[in-house]
Amino acid sequence: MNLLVLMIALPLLTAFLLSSINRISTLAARWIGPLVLLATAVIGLSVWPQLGAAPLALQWGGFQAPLGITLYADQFALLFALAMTIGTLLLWPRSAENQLRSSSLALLLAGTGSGLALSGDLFNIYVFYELMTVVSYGLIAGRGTSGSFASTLRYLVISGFGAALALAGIALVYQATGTLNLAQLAQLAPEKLNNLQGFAAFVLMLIGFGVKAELFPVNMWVPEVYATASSRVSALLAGVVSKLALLIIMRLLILVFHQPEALTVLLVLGILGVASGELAAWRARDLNRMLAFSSIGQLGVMFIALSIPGNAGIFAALAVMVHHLFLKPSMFLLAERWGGSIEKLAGAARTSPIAAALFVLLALSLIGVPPLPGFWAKLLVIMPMLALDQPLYYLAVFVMLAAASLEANYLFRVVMKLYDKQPAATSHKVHATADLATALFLGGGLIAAVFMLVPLADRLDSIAAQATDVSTYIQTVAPQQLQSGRVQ
Amino acid sequence: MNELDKIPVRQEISVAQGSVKRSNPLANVFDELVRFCQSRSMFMLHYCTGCGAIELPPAMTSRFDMERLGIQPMVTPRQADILLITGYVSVKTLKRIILTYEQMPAPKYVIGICSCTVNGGMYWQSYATAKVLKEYLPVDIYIAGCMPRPEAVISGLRDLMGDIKSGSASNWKRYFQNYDHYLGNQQKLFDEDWQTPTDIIAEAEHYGLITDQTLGEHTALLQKHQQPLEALEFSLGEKREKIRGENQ
Amino acid sequence: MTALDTLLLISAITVGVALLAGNWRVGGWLVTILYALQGAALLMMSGLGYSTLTVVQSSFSIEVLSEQLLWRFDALSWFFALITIGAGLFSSWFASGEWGERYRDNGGSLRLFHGALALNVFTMLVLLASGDLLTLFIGWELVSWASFLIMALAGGKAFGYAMRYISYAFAGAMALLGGLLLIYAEVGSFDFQSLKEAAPQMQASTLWLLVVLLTSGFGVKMAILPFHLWQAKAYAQTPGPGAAFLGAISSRMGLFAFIVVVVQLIGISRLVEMEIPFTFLDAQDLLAWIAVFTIIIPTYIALRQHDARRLLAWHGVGQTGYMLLGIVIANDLGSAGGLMHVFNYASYQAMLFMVVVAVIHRTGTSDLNKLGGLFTRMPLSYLAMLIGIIGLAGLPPMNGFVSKWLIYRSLIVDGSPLLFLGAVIGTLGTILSVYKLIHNIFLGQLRVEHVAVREAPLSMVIPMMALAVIVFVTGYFPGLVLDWTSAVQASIGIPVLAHHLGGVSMKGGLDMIWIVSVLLIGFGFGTLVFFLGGRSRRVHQLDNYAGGHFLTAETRYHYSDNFYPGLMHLIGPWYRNSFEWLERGVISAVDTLSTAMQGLYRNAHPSYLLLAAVVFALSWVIV
Amino acid sequence: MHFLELLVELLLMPILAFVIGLAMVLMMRRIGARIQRRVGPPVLQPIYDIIKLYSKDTQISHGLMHEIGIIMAVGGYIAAETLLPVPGLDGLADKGGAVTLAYMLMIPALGMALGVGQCANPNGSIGISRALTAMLAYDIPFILVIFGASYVYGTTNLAEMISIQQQQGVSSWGIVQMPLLALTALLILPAIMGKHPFEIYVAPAEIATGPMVEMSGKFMGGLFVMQCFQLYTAGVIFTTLFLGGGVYWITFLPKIFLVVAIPMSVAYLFPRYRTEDVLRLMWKWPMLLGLIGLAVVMK
Repeated sequence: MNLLVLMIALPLLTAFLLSSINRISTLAARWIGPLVLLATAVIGLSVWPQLGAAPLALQWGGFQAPLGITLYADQFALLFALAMTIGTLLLWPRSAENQLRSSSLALLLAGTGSGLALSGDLFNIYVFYELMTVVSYGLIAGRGTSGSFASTLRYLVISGFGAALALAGIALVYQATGTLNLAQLAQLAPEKLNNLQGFAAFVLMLIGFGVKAELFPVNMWVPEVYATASSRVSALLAGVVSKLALLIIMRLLILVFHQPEALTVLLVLGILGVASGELAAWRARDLNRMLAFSSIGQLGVMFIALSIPGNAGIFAALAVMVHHLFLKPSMFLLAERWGGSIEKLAGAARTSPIAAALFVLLALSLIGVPPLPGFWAKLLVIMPMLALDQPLYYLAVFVMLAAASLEANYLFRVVMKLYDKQPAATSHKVHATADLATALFLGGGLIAAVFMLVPLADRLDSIAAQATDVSTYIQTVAPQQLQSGRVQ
Repeated sequence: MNELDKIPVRQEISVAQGSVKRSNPLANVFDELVRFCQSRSMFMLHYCTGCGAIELPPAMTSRFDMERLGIQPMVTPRQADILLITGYVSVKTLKRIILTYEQMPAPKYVIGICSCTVNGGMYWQSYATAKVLKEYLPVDIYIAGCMPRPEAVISGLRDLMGDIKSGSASNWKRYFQNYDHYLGNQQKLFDEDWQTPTDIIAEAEHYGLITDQTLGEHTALLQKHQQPLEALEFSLGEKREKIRGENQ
Repeated sequence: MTALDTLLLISAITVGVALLAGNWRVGGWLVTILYALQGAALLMMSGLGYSTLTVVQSSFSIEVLSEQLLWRFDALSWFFALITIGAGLFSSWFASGEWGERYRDNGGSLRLFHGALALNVFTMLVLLASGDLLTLFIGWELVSWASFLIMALAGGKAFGYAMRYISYAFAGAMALLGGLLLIYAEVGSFDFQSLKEAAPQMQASTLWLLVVLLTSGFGVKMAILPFHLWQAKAYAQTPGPGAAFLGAISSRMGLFAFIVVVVQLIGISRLVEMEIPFTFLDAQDLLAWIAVFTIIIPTYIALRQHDARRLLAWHGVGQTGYMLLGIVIANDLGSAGGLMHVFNYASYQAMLFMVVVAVIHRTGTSDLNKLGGLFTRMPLSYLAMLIGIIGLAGLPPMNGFVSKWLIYRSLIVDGSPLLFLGAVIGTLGTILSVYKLIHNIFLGQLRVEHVAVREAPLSMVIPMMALAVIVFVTGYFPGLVLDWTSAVQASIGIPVLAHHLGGVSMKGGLDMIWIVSVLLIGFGFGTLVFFLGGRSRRVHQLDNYAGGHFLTAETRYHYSDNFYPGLMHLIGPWYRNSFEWLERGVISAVDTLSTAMQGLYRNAHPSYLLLAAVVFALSWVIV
Repeated sequence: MHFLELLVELLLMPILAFVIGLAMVLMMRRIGARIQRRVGPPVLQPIYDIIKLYSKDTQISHGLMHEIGIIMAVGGYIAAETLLPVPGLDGLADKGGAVTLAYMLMIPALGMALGVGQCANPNGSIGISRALTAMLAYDIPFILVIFGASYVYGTTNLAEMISIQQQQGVSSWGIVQMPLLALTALLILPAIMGKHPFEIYVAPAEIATGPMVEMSGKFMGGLFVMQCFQLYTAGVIFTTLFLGGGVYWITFLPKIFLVVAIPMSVAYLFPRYRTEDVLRLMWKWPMLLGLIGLAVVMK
């Protein structure tokens, strides 16, 4: 049980010790990071089955909730903690000169990410979030090119603003309720936060945490960062870290903020995200930027999914998130050697047929061609929206479908280039085996999902059900508070 | 200039062929009918080479109305029975006239109108004019005059009509039978590689009109220069060697 | 294991074999035999085509999202599957011999070609077998991408056209998805039956939205106006027999789905109730008019083409209009005509494409201005093309006449003179255009460079001839096909056409056995009259009247370019490429928006936006 | 049953058509001659011409399709005549109807077009191009007429149309019921027959009689025979649709001759129209009349 703490602590600890270890043995320093992550993943997986029955809460630091540091682990949280760990493992940054620095940064990222996923109160969430942001600055700038520095700066500015806003939001919440423990907030929210102040807090936090989740107005950093950072880092940020930010927003939505306006804001921003992202991607002239814009669009879809009230929305968002979790890193890995102008990709399929075929598969899944998982995820989003029978949701469906058409267009423009019979003048780089293998592994996951569609859907449904179960949350974290809450 | 009687025409053959009687009386009646119809339905190609052409419109229109005799103008040699040559024939024009004549389906008749076709007329000294049409084509009727009036034209046509009806208008056969002679004259005028895209010898064979005068030194010369002119045969398989030569 | 399982299994095996053995010398034949086996499996279900069986289930089904996905065949599926497998069989046969060897020698992957073809057949069968709206969509997408694959095989220019296709097709698919999910939202199920029951109660506004979405979705595949631009070029660039296959059946899938969803489930009677405000028209009229313009405009675009494949492909677009028109009219005559036209059109369009491909195989070009006089060189191909164009133009005695007659007759019965007029204008344009096609390729002067051309190899001629026989026999005995269309009519709930072997039994009906017999006897008498005259003498093509000019082999004496100058003088200015213009407009609108969005992300200072968000949020709090 | 009777009918109908057609050709040529103040050809001139053409010694053929084309042209008309009911002879009128007939009549045209194409003469091809364009011009109003008549009589069966008109007297004749459509048909009749002023496709002086440029002997003869059928068919269709058809030849013949005579008499007064002018003319006035006529008929 306490093992879960290790998921956060082990990587963090290793990260800080890494430089010391390096003094002793460079070989150990090189291998200890992945090994620790592997160990953490094993820990996470070993805990996984027992969370199916009931979620776990963990009070840390010697105080009971609401004062102590609360960790809350249900399958939903663990899923993303695991995704963070395994994702970092798979996308382990490899750079010749700064291996040590990037290794420790990656470990930090994994640790903070897990912490973020498992945190049970707003303050910890904010702390982990900030930590993660700082770590990502380091990772992005790690390439050391002028472009990466410039984009890091841009990212920094926006993140700074975002953090300030989130903090303001948290302050508003605290002012209204006097607590930051999520379980307690969940109890108090219906009476204390179901007002304009609560809504303002939500919007502030949404925009604040939305920076990482590539939410529409605060995602201006995305294209530049993904285009200049190394592909592994982009894959990590777009594929995994963005989902963690989304996870916080989901938690807030489920537990604290029940205003219908909140959903509307999410919906509108989601629609704008989809439209702006996909439209911008349409004209992108290099693969990394295209994928960056496309990921803005995809995250927009997730926001739209989140805006669907009830369990169906969470389920749909979860499906889209998991799909994207597999797909985007894989695509970024392929883009590693295919950067630069798309025109130069002409005929690349001849030199790297497997990568090209994989790209086709990923593109097909991304635009949602049945029977690939992307289609079912999209179906899960659209179906409940139409059932709502509201104009804004109809608009969202329209935008999503139109965006899919655009997406098909620009992705297959790339595919056409790859399979062009007249190869480009410059020779094409072949993918590194590790990159390709990871991408294939993730792509293979997508194909496997096709055959396990039904059990997978059931599993996601149960995770979503568990995640949306507010009373279990409250009861698991602080049973006595529940009663006292009632007394109050 | 050749003398008329120097032309080696074997009149008796054509006359004998023209008035051949078949033993079956019904067939005779049939032949009579056909010849009658041929005489009453004459489509003419007026090759308006010279000033004589101006006399044809009056002959066709309301004043004289050729149509009441069954004579109609036609514009392509394929449909025509009569080739009207209405005036002087320059060397260049003659080539076209010969081609046109050769493209007409038999039985076909040539009528030379105006003096120019008889002996060159007022162009008798011209270096560029073929003076005597008869040397190059078998002329059936000459209608002399400069120019002959429509009445004369119609009268000439009626004479031809009579000849057709009686079966004696068979000069067209002479062209096949004496092709070597006509070709010789044509080659003399044009050049030794003179040829038309029509295959007269094959046509003569087709109608059984080959005589010992058909082929000779001039046709030998022709065959030396001539492009092959077999009709395009169907081909399903490989046997293409024969026709391939056509390209060269 | 039901007959449908067998069919789908063999079809899947065909794909595998094609991908595995496509490059072998016998690979093509192997695949062809497998198509024949598919045909045999289909014949095991022939009860569907004669109304003795109503439905054949597949034992395979899965449950997704608490929806039971079903696959099954009914009379409609069977009818379309018959055409699909036939087209696959003949195309593959055509590709198996010399054509395939040449294709491989020129660097094409025969394995990929056969694989793509087999995949097309397989996905189409899956689509045809769909038993609910979700499987319909899955099949739909599979078919779209399979066609995309075969279109893109040629590379180069074909990529661009295939890209255009997939952009249209995917947008269409998204419209379709929207429509289907809207149905789900309204009905609560993807089941056919529940839609059929719910359709009469639906609100007119919902129904309008549905009809627009579905028709655009299906219409993109059918290439009806205004979604017709992609088809001709994409099909024309598809490698040889692939074009024959696609031309014959591929875009019919749109019609199939249209019949299933709009005609069978929503019902034409429901469309009639949907009136367009401020006009005399209702939704049915609207569809009929779209069909008519789909007949006219592409046909007259075809008239201007000078590439044989494009010309045929544009006619393919035009002919779709007839099918849609017949089906939308939806009386017994019209729907029988529309359905029969699917069969007829497939038979002669495949054949015509094959002839053109054979000509390309032998001469290396399909440019109508660079051919001519091939009649003596490729007489069997000529015969096939002659039969094909008579069919395409819809003249007796070929099968195309019967289906068009049914459609005309239905319009007369329906009392729609302007639709009728439109249909006839299309037919007349077709006659003009197909004459140009056959004239410029086979008639006229044989060019010097084509003197040594030979008839196409047997592997190409036999499929053509087999199709020619089908075209003629089903024209002579249209009852053969009308049996199937009647079964389809019965199964989709349209009045069944009373017919017999020779045609339609009604007042003012049609009896093709008499008509064709009398035509053939007439030709016999014509021959007698002809031989009354003397023996004819064949002459060389240069022995030709040219106003006294001397023709030589180097003289181009063939009238081909701008074949209808008089007509074009008048209607030429009417070609304004409005739809191309529209398409470019849409593209540049997207382009502009896209540029704006890029500007947003790239240039606009992010902090301003952030500031705006803050101000917005704070003002909300304060106010 | 009456199979033998039907067989005799089927044989008789084309023969009658040919004979009457010959007379019509003569009439046409005579009318032309009279208008031009000429005497005109003798009575048997059409027969002379045909016999002469068939008896030509040289029959120049450009290949098999050239021959088949002529066979199709003549044979197609022979077959089409059996669909055209005349007094006492219904033939196959109940097997096809007006639409079938309209399309059957395209078979001879197609045959001729193919035959001409095989000749490899551009003049012929130009002629065909113009003829097909002209067909496009006149068929559009023609189809309006067919539709109107089918609508008014409630059937496409020509024999039924005749019996309806015969039973209900002159007031039920097409020309009374739908005068505008009748006028339309009359306007396009010369174009259907390919006569003045719509014979740009033959244009003798310009493209050497167009389609006929390479036709000699029996090929030309076949076209002459076809012309007889053509005139006859046009006359009979108009009479059937608008003038009550006929029960007796004695009333029927004057009608069909009159029908052919009217456009012939007018036609020679006009100069030839160019192709695009034919289109423009046909798509303007007859079309307009036809549409108005249809609107009137259908209310």
